[in-house]
Amino acid sequence: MIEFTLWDILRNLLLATRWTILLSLVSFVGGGIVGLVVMFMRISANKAVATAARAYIELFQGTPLLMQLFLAFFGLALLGMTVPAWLAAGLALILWTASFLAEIWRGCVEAIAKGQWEASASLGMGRIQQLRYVILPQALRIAIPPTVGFSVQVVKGTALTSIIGFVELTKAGTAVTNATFQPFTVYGLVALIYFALCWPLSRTSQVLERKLNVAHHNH
Amino acid sequence: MGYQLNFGWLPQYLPVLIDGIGVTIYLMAVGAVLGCLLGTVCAWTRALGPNWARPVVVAYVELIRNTPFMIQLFFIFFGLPSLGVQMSELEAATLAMIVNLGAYSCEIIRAGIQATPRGQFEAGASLAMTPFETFYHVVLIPALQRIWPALSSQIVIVMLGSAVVSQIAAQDLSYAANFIQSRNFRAFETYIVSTLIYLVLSILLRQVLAGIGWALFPKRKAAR
Amino acid sequence: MHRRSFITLATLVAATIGLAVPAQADALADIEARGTIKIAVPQDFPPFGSVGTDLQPVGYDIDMAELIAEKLGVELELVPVTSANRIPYLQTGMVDLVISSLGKNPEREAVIDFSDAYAPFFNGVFGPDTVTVAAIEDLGGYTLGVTRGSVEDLELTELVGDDVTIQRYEDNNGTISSFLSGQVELIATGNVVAAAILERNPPIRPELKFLVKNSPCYIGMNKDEPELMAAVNAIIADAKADGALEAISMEWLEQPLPADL
Amino acid sequence: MSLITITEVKKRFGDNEVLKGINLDVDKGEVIAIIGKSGSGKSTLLRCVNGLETINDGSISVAGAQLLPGEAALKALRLKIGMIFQSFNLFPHLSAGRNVMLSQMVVKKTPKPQAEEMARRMLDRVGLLHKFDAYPDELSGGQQQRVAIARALAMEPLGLLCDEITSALDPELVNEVLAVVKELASEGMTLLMVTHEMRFARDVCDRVVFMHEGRVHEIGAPDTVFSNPQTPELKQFLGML
Repeated sequence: MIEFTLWDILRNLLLATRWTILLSLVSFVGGGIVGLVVMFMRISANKAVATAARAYIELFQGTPLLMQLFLAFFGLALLGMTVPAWLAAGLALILWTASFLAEIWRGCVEAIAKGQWEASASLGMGRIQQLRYVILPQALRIAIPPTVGFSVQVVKGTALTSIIGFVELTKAGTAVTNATFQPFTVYGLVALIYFALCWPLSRTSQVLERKLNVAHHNH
Repeated sequence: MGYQLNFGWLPQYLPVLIDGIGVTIYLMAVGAVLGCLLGTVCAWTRALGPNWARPVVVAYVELIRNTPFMIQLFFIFFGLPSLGVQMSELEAATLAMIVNLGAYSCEIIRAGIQATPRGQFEAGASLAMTPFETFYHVVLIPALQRIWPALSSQIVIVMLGSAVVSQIAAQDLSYAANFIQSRNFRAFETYIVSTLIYLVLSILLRQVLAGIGWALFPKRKAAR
Repeated sequence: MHRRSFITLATLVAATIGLAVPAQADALADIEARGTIKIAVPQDFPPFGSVGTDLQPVGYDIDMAELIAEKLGVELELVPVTSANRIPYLQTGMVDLVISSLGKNPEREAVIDFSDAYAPFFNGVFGPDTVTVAAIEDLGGYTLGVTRGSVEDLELTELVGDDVTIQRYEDNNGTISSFLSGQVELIATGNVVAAAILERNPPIRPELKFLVKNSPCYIGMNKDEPELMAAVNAIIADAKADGALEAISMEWLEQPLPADL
Repeated sequence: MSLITITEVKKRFGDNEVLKGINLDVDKGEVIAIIGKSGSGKSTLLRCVNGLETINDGSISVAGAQLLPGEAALKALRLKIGMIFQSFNLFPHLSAGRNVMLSQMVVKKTPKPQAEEMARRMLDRVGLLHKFDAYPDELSGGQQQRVAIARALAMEPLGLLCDEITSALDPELVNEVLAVVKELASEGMTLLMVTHEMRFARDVCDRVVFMHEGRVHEIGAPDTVFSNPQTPELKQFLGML
């Protein structure tokens, strides 16, 4: 019968980690793009557009990611699209990520003092120009630490995709557990790999935040 | 053959859903109360506690915050028995919720403590209060008030994250959904219904937390 | 916040009510046109399907899937599924066939069609030496692990009394892990599955306590696909006749096929 | 008999020696003002007496309680002497009355009715009994500082340390606070105060201490110190040069 050495276990987990990383990147980049659109809609002067964005955010932040994954998985297929697990996983994670990033970024835009809007308006800039030349460059700086911080949530969120059958780190962990009967070792290793992925991101976010705070106080 | 949405199964399985909702609310309530308590103790330890205990808390917080909830759950439920630590699925789920929220709330509450003006600590000291008395009577409530919105969001996030406990057969709302869809073969409709229930729960939870904040902190302004 | 939430709810409800979708017409023609057949297989259910050291699925069901693809002359795409989601996979068209040690029962027959049987399967209740039960009636007070939506689950849920706790896991990984880590005292699963676990020298040994049901495995497909059904049944019949199925059985179950299959 | 004894106290922040050997005895009932430029070490000295800063050398004792590290010693010291801060430091989540009651109940384990009675008496003493249920953010700066004084008095200290208690106040609110302090002085409370109110120091104090670069540069009766300064530093500080 098949025997797993510790190296076999680790090798399989590391191979599966590739998919965790890939899915995280896709979700984060895709979520960033969608999130940017949602954020602009959310701060739009048009009430209907802003309300739609708010409903979107409320929906995706107010329901479990797991349910969103199930719905994307089974729902898309009902719409006549045959989706492989990775596509449903990617789509659900993108939409979920977007809802959080949109709110984080809106907070950053709104943290820019009102005086900046008024000053740029008094110079005759339109709303888009105000955003483009005055508000966003400032908001971008304060947005980086929380954005990097949220990337940790995205990496961890990919673990749930194992439930709809996408073979990434967690799924590999359960499969290997079942083949080796060593849950303590396997889940311990899985946790360590996630930690190795997430901790540098957490640290970076904390360090950036501290730098930003120091820079802020020196003004 | 066209696929028609069908909610005819709903009355038959309503009791199952209600049981699931009960367990989800139980997990959320116990997790939130004990999790915040653990978080407060850890925050105190990190900000003001004995030197030897601080690295322990840091390690705990970092480990939990940088690994997925599901892995923590699997580790507790499937992994710990090999060390002789055995618990039921509901106990394991509750423990995982507490440990998880404990780590997040520790960081949030610590931020609230650190934002406390130094004068508050000194005023407590000059009135002959011990550091712990000062923390408990003077620092804690305004600190909680400062971070209540952030803490509330985190509690909602952890509640929604609890959907994963069905993976160890804890019989919460997501377990009910999975159970029903394995019987009625109406996966999409079942998940739509349960997702909507979660949405309602999270909205209600936020209202409840806002109410608790209102009752706990009658005065709106905290020292900054 | 109330207003906002209400709008969200209303939008979602409106979106779901307006939904009604057509499924594909002739599955066999689609498969041939595509040149690929997508087959759902287990990867947590030895010896029908489990992973090797390279995490690729292997087992009885996988060999069966290969046989069918080969006979149909199309490429094979294996889709690993769990017991709980294999029927939704089929219903939503994500796979063409389910070859996942699928047992037949009236509930399932209401939503999908079954081919002829392709593998024997006896499910039963298993547990370590320390537990003495010999029949359904002895289960009182014990905690029993099953995989949600499996034949064992549906069967035992009907049969046992209220004093038996049934824990339902999402997939066989969960069921087996819960047994091996001592979280449940007994599990209900296939006899060959228990045998495969025993072979790997587990910490807690699943010995047979009693058999619950003779429930051979069938290939599942969507309803009203007569062409596909005919093609699959022909392949199974041929495989029984020419010894191909016997060979698969000898390799994975280490016993010949029963005569009545 | 001296209530506060400060002997050869030295205090360093890193390489910066802020107090370079301070000697000062404060008698019971005495009112002393400490004046000097910012950075001369006067606030630090006050904070040392209350144990808010550790000292590097020398000793401080208040009515027999020595300044020593450790919670018990600090508590004993602080029970004998109260402190009032520049920034009031009222507890924002508690009403004025509760602010005054808290430490009595926590530290002295005074039962609630007695603590409340004491709080009412002390608030009455500073003229704020009608603000018993008001929260700090509903009070003016001068009122907040008077509550802070009541809060310190409720612990029945032998003396009070006042650290620039009027510096954060709008000019029109300074007098209401000084009036309370003056009242305390006339009742025989021992006061050691850092202040910029020269007029007040001259009128109320028994002695004035001029600190310069971490040392007691001149000390004496107010008339002497203000009318007849001996050193060029004090003269410069008083604007006489």
